[in-house]
Amino acid sequence: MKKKKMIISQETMDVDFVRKVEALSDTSVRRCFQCGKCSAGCPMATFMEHPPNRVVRLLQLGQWRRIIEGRSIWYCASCETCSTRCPNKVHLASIMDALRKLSWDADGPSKESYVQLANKLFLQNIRTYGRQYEMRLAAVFNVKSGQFLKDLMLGPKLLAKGKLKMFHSKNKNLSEIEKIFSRIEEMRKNGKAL
Amino acid sequence: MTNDLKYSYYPGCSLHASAGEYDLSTRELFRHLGIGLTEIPDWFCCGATPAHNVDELLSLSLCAKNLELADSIEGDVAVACAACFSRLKTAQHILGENDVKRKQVEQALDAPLKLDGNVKHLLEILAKDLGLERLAASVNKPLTGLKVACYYGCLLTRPTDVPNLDCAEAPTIMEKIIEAVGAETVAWTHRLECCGANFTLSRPGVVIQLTNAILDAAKAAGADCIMVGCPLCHGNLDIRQKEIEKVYSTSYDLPVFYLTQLVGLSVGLSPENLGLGAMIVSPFPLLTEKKLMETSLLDNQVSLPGIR
Amino acid sequence: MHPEKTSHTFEPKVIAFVCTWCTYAGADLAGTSRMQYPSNVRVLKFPCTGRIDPVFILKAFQQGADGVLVSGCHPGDCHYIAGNFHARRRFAVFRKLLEFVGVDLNRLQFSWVSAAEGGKWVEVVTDLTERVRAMGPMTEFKELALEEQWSGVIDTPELKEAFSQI
Amino acid sequence: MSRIGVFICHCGENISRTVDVERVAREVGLLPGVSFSTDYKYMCSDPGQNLLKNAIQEQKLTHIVVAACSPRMHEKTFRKAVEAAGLNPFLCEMANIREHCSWVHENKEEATVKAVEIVGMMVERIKKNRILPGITVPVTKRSLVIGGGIAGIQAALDIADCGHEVILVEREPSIGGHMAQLSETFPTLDCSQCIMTPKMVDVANHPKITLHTFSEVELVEGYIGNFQVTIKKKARSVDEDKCTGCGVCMTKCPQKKIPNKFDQNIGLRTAIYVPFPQAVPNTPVIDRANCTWFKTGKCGVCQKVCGPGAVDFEQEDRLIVEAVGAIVVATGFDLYTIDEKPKGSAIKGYGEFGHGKIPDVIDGMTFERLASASGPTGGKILRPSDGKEPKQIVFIQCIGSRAREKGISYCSKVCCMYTAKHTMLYHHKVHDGQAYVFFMDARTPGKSYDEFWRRSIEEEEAVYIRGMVSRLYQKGDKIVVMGSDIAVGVQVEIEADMVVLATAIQPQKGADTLAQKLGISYDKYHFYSEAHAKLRPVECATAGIYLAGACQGPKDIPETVSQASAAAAKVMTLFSKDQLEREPIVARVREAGCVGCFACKKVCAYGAIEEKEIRDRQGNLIKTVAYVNPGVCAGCGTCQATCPSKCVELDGYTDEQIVAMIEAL
Repeated sequence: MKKKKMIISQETMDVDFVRKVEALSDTSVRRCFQCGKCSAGCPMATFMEHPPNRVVRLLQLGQWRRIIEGRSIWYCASCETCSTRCPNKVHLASIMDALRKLSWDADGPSKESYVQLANKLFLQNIRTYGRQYEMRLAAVFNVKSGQFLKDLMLGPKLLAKGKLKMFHSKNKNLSEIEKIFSRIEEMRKNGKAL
Repeated sequence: MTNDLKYSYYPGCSLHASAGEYDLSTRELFRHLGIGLTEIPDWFCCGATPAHNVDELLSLSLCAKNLELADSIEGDVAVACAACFSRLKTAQHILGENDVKRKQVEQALDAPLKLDGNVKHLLEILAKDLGLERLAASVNKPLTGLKVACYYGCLLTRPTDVPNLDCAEAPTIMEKIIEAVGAETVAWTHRLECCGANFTLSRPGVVIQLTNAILDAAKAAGADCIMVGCPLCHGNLDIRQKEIEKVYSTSYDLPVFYLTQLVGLSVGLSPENLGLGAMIVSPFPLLTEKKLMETSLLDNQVSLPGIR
Repeated sequence: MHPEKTSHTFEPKVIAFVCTWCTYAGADLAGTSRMQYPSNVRVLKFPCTGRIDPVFILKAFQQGADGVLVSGCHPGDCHYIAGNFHARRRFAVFRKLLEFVGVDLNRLQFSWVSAAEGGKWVEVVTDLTERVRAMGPMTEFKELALEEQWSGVIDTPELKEAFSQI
Repeated sequence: MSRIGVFICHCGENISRTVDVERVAREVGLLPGVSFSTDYKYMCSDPGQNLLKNAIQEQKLTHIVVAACSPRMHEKTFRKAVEAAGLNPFLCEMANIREHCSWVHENKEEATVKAVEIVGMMVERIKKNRILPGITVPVTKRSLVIGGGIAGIQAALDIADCGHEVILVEREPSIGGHMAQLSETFPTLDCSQCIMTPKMVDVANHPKITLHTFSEVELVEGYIGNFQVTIKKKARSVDEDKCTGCGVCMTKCPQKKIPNKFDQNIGLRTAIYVPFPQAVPNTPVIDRANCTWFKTGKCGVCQKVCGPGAVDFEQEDRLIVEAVGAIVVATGFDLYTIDEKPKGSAIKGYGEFGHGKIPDVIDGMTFERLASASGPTGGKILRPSDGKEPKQIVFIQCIGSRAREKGISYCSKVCCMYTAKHTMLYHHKVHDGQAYVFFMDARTPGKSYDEFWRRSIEEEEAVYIRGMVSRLYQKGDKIVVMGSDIAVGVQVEIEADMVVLATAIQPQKGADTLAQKLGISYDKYHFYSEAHAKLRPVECATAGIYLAGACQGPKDIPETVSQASAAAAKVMTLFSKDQLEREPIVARVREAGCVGCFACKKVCAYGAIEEKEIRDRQGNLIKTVAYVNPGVCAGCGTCQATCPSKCVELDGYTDEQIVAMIEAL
């Protein structure tokens, strides 16, 4: 793969974006001194094209496009190993959250549409049912991602063990959840929320 | 047995579906130990990893809403699922420290926040509130000879200062509990590694790879079974175990118990009441071999009773 | 540096309280470098900003100063280890008090000027002088000075009433 | 009535070009109290000074104001001249009309008016000036050195070689400190013991040095030139005067399996022991916690075999008091450990590395003992767990250092270099082995240091991996190292036989307690604070106390030795005079008004303020007031501005003087 040269100038270093990430994650990006401990312990590093330390490095240089064009942030498992072991108290897991949110908002050109799709469905389910509805989540995911046969062998076994519910336990307070969702949407529209 | 412990109970979505046996065994065990447990009425999903992954405000708001609902019930909040536990604790931590986020969540809920509730994982309740001594005293069928690999996963203890359950890197709370009820523990390497639960839907290939490493390490350490405190870990270790064995052409045959199931067995609860029949990797051959269950039960297909 | 010569109708009095190790030396450097600044400032030398009692600032205003500058070593550079930190804390509180009694805080400037910062000294002094010049004379405290010189005779109705109430 | 003389200097043309000096002299001469005023071309020249002296005599002047350059330039000159003419030097002040007036203004009218005002202010000020007698403090020309490592040894030898008595106090049974533990030293790889032990012997044999080992400083009283120090000599159970150091007691002692702290607990010793063969003094000590006699009352073998009868089970701790004039603090460092720390500690351990419970994960100092020819393995690199030679060895740098999360954010400075040295020592001793180093930055400033580091890579074939290690775990008899190489951007896994951690340098345990006894300040890590980071790096803010070595911050050996010699030079400067003279700009307390709130004591950075009891004739306590020790006060005046009852006054900068200047406006 050919790698683009990085042209660095005050214009190409998007400091505003970095500040947004810092505000969302409540942690300092500049503080990282690139020791690589996060990458050493990350269970998902082998799946990422930019290991965690490099994600922070690119962020320090304001090159966020390179990050969200890749799949690294969508392969983070949120296990918080990096944040726990970071010698410098950089909360990398929160930085990953912030990057995903900003990329999600921008409907960015991510290569990892499956993870995004799963997340989207998950949140939709909460909005509709108040709780998670595993069976529906899995079924809709398979349909939408076009993998009709994925995990098909697990289904009957789980049904037999009573682990998949055909019907969901109802939450009587659904209007409340809808209000929370719509208030947040409203706040975003007015620019009053991160 | 009587004691004055009382909790509000936040089961979380999984316990009402794929982890029904965790819910069942928790209720049964707590009833047996005389610990009060009142389910929070109309609780919502905490948002789990997907919510905080892409929309922190939503994640915080959902957790704050649940804490508000829990506030109406006497006692601390008992949480069974490690992911819910982590989310609720993190929300409390963030909202306590960051005024900007706190104000936004207040706006989203349109109500002042009630965050004072003490959120506790079942492990904490058994090991600290009830206490290991009282727990040991209630054992009547010690799990002698059972070698248990305690699996913490990632979310129970991390990051160090937030869940405040135990040391994030060298926790001992699970081992202490399971040793108190008579079982042996094995020292093994992967008790804190992530199983990749976040990707169980979207990237099962990743999950299989990570989970295989965990099962492999437990087997290598000579464990008979694995104990977990999280329905998501359980989902991967138990439900996907056969699939993993096929992919890697190996055989593990490691039953994966919830902590409440093993502790329940030791205090004399019946396999039916602990939902042992719902486990994909059957525990009955192991339990019979270790003389922890009568042979006659082996043929009897114990099925999981419905959720009440 | 040759600022344009303009004649002003109002020449403010500015008093600078400075520490001897940093700002006084910085002002000396401005001199040896032949930098130019308004002649309105009068410098009072102290061993350390820690020695500067807020009362001196009040006294200066009372005596007709229109602006007061307090300047010392940069935080962490104090010749006396921590004198400037004590000063900083003291003045943080004192500013509130001044504001409360109605002094426009624009008349009072705190700054850190090191022995190497002749240019900064010029800048700070020029800025303060011009700012105070624009604000006009400070009158509020001059009356206080008169009160302080009160003869002790109870000669106004207010005083009489106050006295009878004691 | 004061008779003030004012002298206006032209400074060639430097002042007179923009200031009408004659007009200034004329106008100032009209001020009340001024009885003489004149101007002169060069006041600082000899004729100028003579003009001043003669005017004092002829005009009977009592106070002098010289309006010239900055007092930072010539205040001393004119005060000397005034003193020569028989006046107290503090009755002379300078008005700065050059740097603060003639040089910074161009308009002659404005500059002249300003000059008149500046001189006027000084005239009002000097009316309030008081005679300040010089302060002299007697100096006891003996010094105390606390700590017998290389820093303390060097300082003690330097001071003693100048002919002054030195009392050297060491907490451990032998002097030598950490340097005696090292195998070889960077960047020359010479053997540490070979260069260290001769110095230790020099200390023991020096007629001017009194050595107190196994002793601790209990109490420090007094001030610069006049300290009284109480030293506790812990019971050694062996009479130092009788013992010949034959060592028979140690060979006969039945308790032979006690971990030796000097060997990082991997070597063993007896209950009666010297920590290492070249110990100074070579007098054993009985470790009472492990001695059979002290535990059970039976045994006493050492006493029976001791020819000179030196073993004394009855010995007790003794207190001795010494009078000294200066103190050198050289307490050195301690190494960070990765163990779990007690709850509430600001420093954390490394759970991800097993909290120190994996036996073949050792620290750098343990590696030194393994590599040392006089160490427990005789210089062979062997694993503590099974005694096998490790073929794959991993070094990890920055353990504890630069780790904000663990509570230490500083760089320990020596680890990069000693790790490079370790890879070389390993390569020399295990030819078929491979060393790997995980590091984030290599910090090798210093003469021949970077070349040394490069040699470890280029010639001694150490593999350096830029990246850190996330976790260590035992797998069989191997240690799995989960690291990363950030240059390549991949995870790295190494199955190592042994892992060596370059752990951080921390101050000695109890450094804070000692600092409180001495009245010196320390930072949040408990490293001692120097008086000025750049210009007074070996002096404490507390006068008469000096710092040497790693107690002030992480240091390598050459730096430590330089600082120790510098501290010794400072002590010798102090001892060069019988009396310590100092500028009398010090604070004084007006005891009548002092309410004893001690706000001044809290803000004093020098510990100059003491509590003084005032009693009536019957000895009843009337009140406790503040007292400023003039020997210690540095004259910053922070106490005065802090005093709520305005009862502290800084001589030379009294409220009266300042207010007089403000009122002159």
